[in-house]
Amino acid sequence: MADKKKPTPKLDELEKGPWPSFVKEMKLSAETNVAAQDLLGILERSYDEKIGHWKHGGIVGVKGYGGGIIGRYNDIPQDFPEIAEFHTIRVNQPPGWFYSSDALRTLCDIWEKHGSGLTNMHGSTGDIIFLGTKTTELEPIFSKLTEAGFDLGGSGSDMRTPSACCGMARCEWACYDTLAAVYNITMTYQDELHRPAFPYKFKIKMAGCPNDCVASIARADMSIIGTWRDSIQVDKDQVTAYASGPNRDIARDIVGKCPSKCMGWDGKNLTIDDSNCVRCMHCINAMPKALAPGKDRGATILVGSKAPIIEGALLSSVLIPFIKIEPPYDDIKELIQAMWELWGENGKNRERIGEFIQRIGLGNFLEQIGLEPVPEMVSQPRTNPYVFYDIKKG
Amino acid sequence: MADKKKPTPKLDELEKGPWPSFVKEMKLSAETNVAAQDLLGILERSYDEKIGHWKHGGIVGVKGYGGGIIGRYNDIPQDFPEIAEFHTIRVNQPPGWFYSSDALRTLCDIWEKHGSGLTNMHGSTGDIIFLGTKTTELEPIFSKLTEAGFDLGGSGSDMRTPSACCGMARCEWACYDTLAAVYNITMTYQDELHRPAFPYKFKIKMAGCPNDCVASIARADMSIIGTWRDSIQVDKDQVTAYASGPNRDIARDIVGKCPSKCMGWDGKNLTIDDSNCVRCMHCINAMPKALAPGKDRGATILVGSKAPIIEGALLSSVLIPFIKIEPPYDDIKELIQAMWELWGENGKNRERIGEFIQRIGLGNFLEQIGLEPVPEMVSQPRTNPYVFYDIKKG
Amino acid sequence: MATEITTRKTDIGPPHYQKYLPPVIQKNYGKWKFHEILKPGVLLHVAESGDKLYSVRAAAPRLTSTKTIRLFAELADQFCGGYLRYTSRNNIEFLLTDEKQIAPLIERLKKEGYPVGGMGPSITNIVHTQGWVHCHSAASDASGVVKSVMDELFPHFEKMDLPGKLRIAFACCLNMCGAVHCSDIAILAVHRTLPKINKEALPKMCEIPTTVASCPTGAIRPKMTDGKQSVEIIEEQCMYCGNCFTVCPAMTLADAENDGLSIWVGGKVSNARHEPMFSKLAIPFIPNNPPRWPEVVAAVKNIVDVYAKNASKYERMGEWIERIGWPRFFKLTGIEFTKYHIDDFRHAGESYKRSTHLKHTPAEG
Amino acid sequence: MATEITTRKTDIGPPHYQKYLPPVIQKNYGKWKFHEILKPGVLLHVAESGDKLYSVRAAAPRLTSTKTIRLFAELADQFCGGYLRYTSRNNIEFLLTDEKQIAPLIERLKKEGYPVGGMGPSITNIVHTQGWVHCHSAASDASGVVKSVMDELFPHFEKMDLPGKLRIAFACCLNMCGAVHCSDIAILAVHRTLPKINKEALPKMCEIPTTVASCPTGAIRPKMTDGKQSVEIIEEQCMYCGNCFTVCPAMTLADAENDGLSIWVGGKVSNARHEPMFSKLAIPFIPNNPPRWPEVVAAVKNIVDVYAKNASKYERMGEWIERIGWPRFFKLTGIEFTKYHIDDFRHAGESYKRSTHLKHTPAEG
Ligand code: SRM
Ligand code: SRM
Ligand code: SRM
Ligand code: SRM
Ligand code: SF4
Ligand code: SF4
Ligand code: SF4
Ligand code: SF4
Ligand code: SF4
Ligand code: SF4
Ligand code: SF4
Ligand code: SF4
Repeated sequence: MADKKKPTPKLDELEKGPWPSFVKEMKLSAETNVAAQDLLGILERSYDEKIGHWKHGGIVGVKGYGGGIIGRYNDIPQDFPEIAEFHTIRVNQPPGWFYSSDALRTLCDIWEKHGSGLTNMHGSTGDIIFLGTKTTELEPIFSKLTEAGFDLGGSGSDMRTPSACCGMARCEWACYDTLAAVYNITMTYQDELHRPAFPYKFKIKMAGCPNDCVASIARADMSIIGTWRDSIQVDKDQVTAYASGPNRDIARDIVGKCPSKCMGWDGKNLTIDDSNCVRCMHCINAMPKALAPGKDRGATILVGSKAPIIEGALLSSVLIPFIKIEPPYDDIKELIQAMWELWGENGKNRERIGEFIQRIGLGNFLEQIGLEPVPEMVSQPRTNPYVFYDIKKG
Repeated sequence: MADKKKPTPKLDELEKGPWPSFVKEMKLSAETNVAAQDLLGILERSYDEKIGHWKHGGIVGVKGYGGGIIGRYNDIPQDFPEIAEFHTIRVNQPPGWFYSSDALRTLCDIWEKHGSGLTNMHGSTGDIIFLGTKTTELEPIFSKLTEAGFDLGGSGSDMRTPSACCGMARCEWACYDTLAAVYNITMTYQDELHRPAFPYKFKIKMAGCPNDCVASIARADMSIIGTWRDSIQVDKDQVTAYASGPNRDIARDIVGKCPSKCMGWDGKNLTIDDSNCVRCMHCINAMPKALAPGKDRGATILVGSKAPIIEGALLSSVLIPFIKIEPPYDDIKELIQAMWELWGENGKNRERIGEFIQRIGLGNFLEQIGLEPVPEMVSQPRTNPYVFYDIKKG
Repeated sequence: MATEITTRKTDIGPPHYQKYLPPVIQKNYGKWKFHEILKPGVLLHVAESGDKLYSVRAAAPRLTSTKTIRLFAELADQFCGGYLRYTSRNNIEFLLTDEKQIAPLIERLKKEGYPVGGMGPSITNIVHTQGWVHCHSAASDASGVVKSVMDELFPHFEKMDLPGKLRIAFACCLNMCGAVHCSDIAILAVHRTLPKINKEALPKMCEIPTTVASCPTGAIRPKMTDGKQSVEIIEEQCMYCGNCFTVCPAMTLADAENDGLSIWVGGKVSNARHEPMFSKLAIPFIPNNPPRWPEVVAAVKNIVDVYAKNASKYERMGEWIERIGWPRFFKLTGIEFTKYHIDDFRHAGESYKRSTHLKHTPAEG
Repeated sequence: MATEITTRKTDIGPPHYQKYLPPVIQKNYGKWKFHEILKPGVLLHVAESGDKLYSVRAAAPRLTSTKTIRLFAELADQFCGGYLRYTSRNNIEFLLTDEKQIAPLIERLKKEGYPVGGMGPSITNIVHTQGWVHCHSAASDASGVVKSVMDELFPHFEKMDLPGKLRIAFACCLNMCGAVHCSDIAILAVHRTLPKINKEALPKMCEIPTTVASCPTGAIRPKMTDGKQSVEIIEEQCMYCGNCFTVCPAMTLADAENDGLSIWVGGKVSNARHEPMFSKLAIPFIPNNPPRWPEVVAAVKNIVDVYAKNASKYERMGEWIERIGWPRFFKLTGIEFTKYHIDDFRHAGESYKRSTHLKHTPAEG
C-alpha cells in the first residue's frame, strides 16, 4: 500500500497547532485503508486547486430503505479510484449520544472492515456518519449494524433522525424526559424515517429547557423545548451564599439582564414576579445552586425552523405554548400526524413545513390541524389590513 | 331655500354631546347654501342606508394645472342636484398653519361665494380643503385665491403639499428651521407640485425634532426630522428643581425609560453618556426646563413611508443620518433631484418611492443616487446569504 | 362683489412663512427657551428674551363652516391681535401675549362650543378622513364615528389624566389617508365582500390589463361576460383591499350589510423612548351602526380604560402592551383573539413568535 | 472475521436510551440537583441523593478515525467504567464518578492531543460540515478552516475568559447544514459566479421545467443550445444560491478563483436573556487561502478580541452589538460597511432603520 501514499504538503500544515487535527485522523486511517489514502490525496488536490472534486450522488441505498445513505462519486476517478464511489452512511445515534466503550468498538469493527475507517462523530443532524464506502458494501454494513443493535438514520424527503439534549440523564434543568421522548418518537416513526414520502425533510429536535442545547429552535421542523408554568424555585440561603461570593453583582448581572424586568434585588432579598417571567433561564443559569425551574414542567412546541434555502432561514415559531410531555405521547403524535397529513397533501415539492405554513398562513394552518389560535403564537397581531374576512364563518 | 331642508333625524343625534359637532357646521352653512343643504341630505341618506353615495371623480382641474382638485359626483343626482358635481379644492396652507384673522376671512369670502362654504381645516396632508363645488366655479376660485396670495396644493401623481411642524416659530426644540425649509422647498418645486409627472405621489414632511409632530416618519416619502450631534444641554439647577417637585421619580420615569440606558441618577446628579444617547427626546420632553437638545443641530433624512396600499404600510428609513439644514438647501435639493430622476425613470406606475427602493434594493438605490452606504441606514445587516456579488466591481 | 380678475397668476406657492406670524414670534423666532403646560389646553413658551407666548388650544371640528372660521377670526381679533393657527391634528390655537386674556378667551370658546384641552398626557383631536361626506371609497362615515367617540372620551380631552399621549386616528378605507397605521388607537373602516362588477360600465371605463394588474393577490382574471371583455374575481384570493376599485370605478366594494369598522392599537410616530411602531389589529370587525356607533364607542372606551388603569407614566399604548405582552392585552381587555389577528400577508412569518419567551400561568387548582 | 449475517432486520431504531447510561445516571436519572464547573472542561453534577457525576469534556476532531474512537473507548474503560458520550457540538465527554481519576484522565487526553475545555464562557468546538472532504456543493473546506481558526482561538477553549458563551459555526455552502444562521460567529463559504452550464450533460440529467422552477429569483430561462433543450441564466438576477445545482447536477458553481468565505456575527439559539437571533453579515468575502486561511483566521480573531474587550458579563455577541449598535460594531472592528451588508432579498425592508434612534458624533474640530 505504501506506494499509494502521495505527498500532502498542504495538509501536513494542518497537523500543526494545539487543536486536534483531522489530517492526523485521516492519516491514521490511511495507514491501513486505501480509501482513506485516496481521500487524503484528493483533498490535497482540492487544497492545491481550491476546488472540490465530488459529484452529485446517484440514488444508492439498502433494500427497502429510501434514506440513510448519501451517494457520492469523485470527478477524477482515474486518479483516485479507491474513492470513485465514496458514499456516506448515516447511522442513528443513541439518544443523547451516550455510548459504552464496547458499543463504540463494535461500530469501529464494522466500519474498518467495510469502509474508510473515517467517521464524523457526529453529523450536524446528529447521526453517526460513516464517511465513505462503495455501493457493494452497503448491504453488509447494514446487516451488521442491525445485528449490533443500530439502524440507519434519515436522508432525503423523510423524517430525519430526531435528536435530543442529554436532558434528565445529566441535567438538573430538564423539564421533560428528552431521551425517553426522542426514543419513543423515533421508534414510532421508523417507517417515516427510512422511507421518504414527504414533500421534503422533517426534523424533530428536543431540548429539555429554553437553553436549547441542541439548537432545536434554529434547525428543526418541530422543536420541543422544555419549560415550566409555576414559579421559579428559590433557595434563599443559596442566594445569600451566591451574593457573598467574589465578583458578584446580582443587581447588574442578573436582575439587570432579566429580559422581562421582573426581578428585584435590594441587596438582601431576591424577588421574582413569576407572572411576568418569560422563562428565559438566565437567572437560573447564573445561580444554578440557588434557583431552579418550577415544578409544573412541560414544554413549548414550536414549528418550522430551517436553513435559508429557499425563502430565507426561519426560526421555529410557537404552536403550543405549554403542554405536558408524558408517555405515551399521544397528543404529540396526534399533532405530528395532523401536520404531516396537511403538509404531505398540500406541501409543494421541496417545501419545508415552515415555508408551507407561511404560504398558507398560520391561521389557516391552525384551522386545518384543529388548533385554536392564541396570542402566544405571535409576537404581535397583524399590522396590515389585508384580512381575508370570511363572512359566512363569521 | 327653506323647502330644500329635509329632516335629518339621524344626523341631528350628532349635534348632541360635548365635542364640537360637524353637523352643526353643516347646518350653519346650509342656512345659506344649497349645496350644503344637499350634502346634509345625502349624508342622512347614507346614515339610513349605511352606504356612501359618491362616485369616482373624472379629471377636473384648472388650466395649466394637473393637480389640486378632486373631482366628485354623486350617484343619485336626481335627488341631490345641487351636489351633482361636488369637487374639492386643495389649497396650499401657510407653512405651520399660521393665519391672521384677515387671511381666514379672505378665504371665507372666496369660498362662500363659489362653493359650499364647508371646509376641512385641514386635510390629512395639510391642505386647506374647500369641500365641494361645481366645475364652472374652479377657475374663478383659482383666480381669486392667487390674487389673495394663495395657490393650489397637490393631488395625483405629483409632489404633494409639503408640511411642517410649527418649529422655531414656537418650539424650543426645533433643530432646524422647518418653516423656512418647507417654504423654500415648496417654492422650488411649484411645477412638480402642480403638474403630476411622477410614477405616483411624493410627500415631504418636516419635523423640527424626533418628537415628529407632523408624523412625517409615518406618512412622507421624504421625512426630514431634526436632531443634534453634540451633547444634551443640561441646566443642573433646573434638574435639582425638577427632582424636588411633587410626584417626581427621575430614576424610574426618566433614567428608567431611556431607551439607550445611557443615563444615570444617584439622587443628586444626572449623568448622560451622550455618545450612547439615541436622541429620542424622552428625557428632554420630561424635563423641558432642565434639558435641551445640543447646539450642533441638523436633521436626519429618511425616505419612503406610506399607507398600506399595496405592499403594506412603510415607515420612512434613514438615508442621511445627519445633515445641516441651511439655505439655500442645495444639498437637499440635489438629493431630491437625484431620487426623483431615478424613481421617475424606473418606478412603476403607482409605485411609491419606498416600494421602489425595496424592489431595487436600498444598496442599488444608494449607488444610483450617489450616496455611500453607512450602517446607520439599517437596523441590522442582512441575515440571508443571498448577496448579489459583483466581482467586476469588487 | 369683486370684479372678476383678469390677470392669471400661477405657481405663486403658499404665503411666505413669516407673513402671519405674530410679532412676539417674529421677534423670538428660534429663540424659545422652554415651555410649560399651565393647564389643559394652555401652553406657555418662554423665550430667551424673557418674552412669553401663550397658546390656547381649542377643539375644532375638522369639517368647519366658513361661519365658524369667521368666529375664530373674530375671537383672534378680540383676544390676540388676530393671530391664530391650526395644529397638525386640526385643533385651533390662539396665540396670546396677554396672560389676562386667557381666562376670558377660554370662557368664550366654551360658550361657543369649542372646549379647550388636548395637551400633554391626554386625548387630542382624532385625525380623520372624508367618509360618506365626500369619498367614493368610504366603508363608513368618518365624522360621525369621530364625533361619537370624542363625546365619550371627552373627559380625557379636558384633563391630562392618562399615562401618556394617546393618539386616535380614523380612516374610512384601506387607503388609510392619515396615520391610522401608526396610532395608539386606530379605527379603520373595512369592506368585507367581493367587489361588485358592473358588467355594463366596466368595458367602457376600465382597461382590462390594468385592472387585472391592480390586484396584489392576483385575484382578478380577464373574462368574457355577455360577449364583452370583463373580469372575474377568485373569491378565496380577495382580501377586500379596494385597489381594483381605485383603478377601475366599475368594481365597487360598498356593501350596506357587511361594511363596518375594525380597531387597531399600539402604533406611534414619535421617536420618544420606543422607535415608531405600526398599529396592530385588536378587533377585526364591528358593524356600522349610525348615527352613533355605540359598539365602536364602547370598544374604544374599554381599551382606553384598561390602558389608563394599567400603563405606567409616559408609556404609550404600544409600549405598555409590549411590556405586558399581547396575551395579557387580550386578557385584560376581554377582546377575543382569532385567526384574523394572525398576519397572513407578505411578511407574515416575521410576526410569528419565534422564541419560548412566554408568560405561563400555573395549572389551575 | 464474522460470518455473514443471513437474517435481515429493519426498522429496529437506535439503541434504547437507557442502554449506555452509566449506573450513576441510571440511579439519579431526572434527580439532579445542581451543577458546577469545577474548572474548564470539568463539570460536576450533584444529585438529590448526593451522588456526584464528573464530566470531562475534551476537544474531539469531528472527522475521527476509528483508531481514535478506539482510543477514547480505551480511556473510558480505564477511567470511568467505559462510559462516555459526545456532545451536541461534537466534543467528547467522559463520565466519571471517581474524582481522583479526573487529573490523570486530563493528563492522558492532553498527551494524546485531545485537550480539555470548552465549558462556560469560552469557545467550544466549531459546528461544521463536510467541505471538500465529501460534499459536491462545497465552496471551501470545512475541516481546514475550522482547524486553523481553532488553533488560533485555542486559549479561549482552555480558559473561561470571555464575557459569555461564544459559538462558532462553519458551513461550506448556502445550504448551511448546521446552525450557521444562528451563531455568534459564522463562517460561510460562498460561490460568487454564475452556475456553469454543462451543455452536454444537462439535457440528459435534468428536467428543464424543474430546473427553471428551482431558481428563487427567476434567473433561469429555458433555451435551445446547439439544438438541444437547455437553459440560460440572466446574470443580473443570480445570487449564487446554488439551488439550481441541487436540482440539476449539470449546473456547477464551484470556481477556484472566486469562491471563498464570508463572516457573520451576532446569532444565537438559546432563549437566555435575548430571544434567539439570526447571524448578520459582517464580512462579505475573503478569498480561499488553503491550507490555513490566514485572512479568515485573523478576521475571526479580531472580532473575538473586540467582543472580549467590550462586552459585559453574560452578553452574547449579538446582545452586545445590539446594545452598542451596528455602526459602532463596524467602527470598533474596523470592518468596512458596504452595499452588500444591506439586505435586498424578500423582506429586505424590514431591516432598514425606521426611526431616528441614532448615535451621532459631534462634528470634528
Ligand atoms: C452531513 C451533513 C453535514 C455535516 O457534515 O454534518 C449534511 C450534508 C448535506 N446536506 Fe445538510 N447536512 C447535514 C445537516 C443539515 C442541517 C443541520 C441539522 O440537521 O440540524 C441543516 C440545517 C437545518 C435544516 O434542515 O434546514 C441542513 C440543511 C441542508 C439544506 C438546506 C435545507 C433548507 O431547507 O434550507 C440542504 C439542501 C437540500 O436539502 O436540498 C442540505 C443538503 C445536504 C446534502 C445532502 C447536499 C445536497 O445538496 O444534496 C449534503 C450531503 C453532504 C455529503 O456529501 O455528505 N442540507 N443540513 C448533515 C447531516 C448529518 C447527519 O445526518 O447527522
Ligand atoms: C382628503 C384626504 C383625506 C382627508 O380627509 O384629509 C385624502 C383623500 C383621498 N385620498 Fe388620501 N387623502 C388625504 C391624505 C392622505 C394621507 C395622509 C398624508 O398625506 O399625510 C395618506 C397616507 C400617507 C400616504 O401618502 O401613504 C393618504 C393615502 C392615500 C392612498 C394610499 C396611498 C398608498 O400609497 O398607500 C390613496 C389611494 C391612492 O393613492 O390610490 C389615497 C387616495 C385618496 C383619494 C384621492 C381617493 C382615491 O382613491 O382616489 C381620496 C379623495 C377623497 C375625497 O373625496 O376628497 N390616499 N392620503 C387627504 C388629503 C388632504 C390634503 O391634501 O390635505
Ligand atoms: C401643536 C403641535 C405641532 C404643530 O405644529 O401643530 C404639537 C406641539 C407640541 N408637541 Fe407634539 N405637537 C403636535 C402633534 C404631535 C404629533 C403628531 C400627531 O399626533 O399626529 C406627535 C406624534 C404622536 C405620535 O407619536 O403618535 C407629537 C408628539 C409629541 C411628543 C412625543 C410624545 C410621546 O411620548 O411619544 C412630545 C413630547 C411631550 O409631549 O412630552 C411633543 C411635544 C410637543 C410640545 C410640548 C412641543 C413644544 O415645546 O411646543 C408642543 C405641545 C405639546 C402638547 O400638545 O402636549 N409632541 N406631537 C401638534 C399638536 C396636535 C394637537 O392638536 O394635538
Ligand atoms: C453538553 C451539552 C448538551 C448535550 O446534550 O450535548 C450542553 C450542556 C450544558 N449546557 Fe448547553 N450544552 C450544549 C450545547 C448548547 C447549545 C447548542 C450549541 O451550541 O449548538 C446551546 C445554544 C447556544 C446558542 O445560544 O447559540 C447551549 C446553551 C446553553 C446555555 C445558554 C447560554 C447563553 O447565555 O446563551 C446554558 C446556560 C449557561 O451556560 O449558563 C447552557 C448550560 C449548559 C449546562 C450547564 C447544563 C447543565 O446543567 O448540565 C451544561 C454545561 C454547560 C457548558 O458546557 O458550559 N447551555 N448549550 C452541549 C455541549 C456542547 C459543547 O460540546 O460545547
Ligand atoms: S437544553 Fe436545558 S435541559 Fe437540555 S442540556 Fe441544555 S440546559 Fe440541560
Ligand atoms: S428566567 Fe429569565 S425572565 Fe424569568 S426571572 Fe429569570 S431572568 Fe427573568
Ligand atoms: S416636532 Fe419637535 S420641534 Fe417640531 S413642534 Fe414637535 S416638539 Fe417642537
Ligand atoms: S434623549 Fe432619549 S436616549 Fe438620549 S439620554 Fe434622553 S432619554 Fe436617553
Ligand atoms: S381613507 Fe379611503 S375612503 Fe377615506 S378619504 Fe381616504 S381614500 Fe377616501
Ligand atoms: S379588492 Fe383587492 S384583493 Fe379583492 S379583487 Fe380587488 S384588488 Fe384584488
Ligand atoms: S453546507 Fe453545503 S457544501 Fe457543506 S455539507 Fe452542507 S450542502 Fe454540502
Ligand atoms: S444559483 Fe440560485 S439564483 Fe443563480 S441561477 Fe441558480 S438558483 Fe438561480
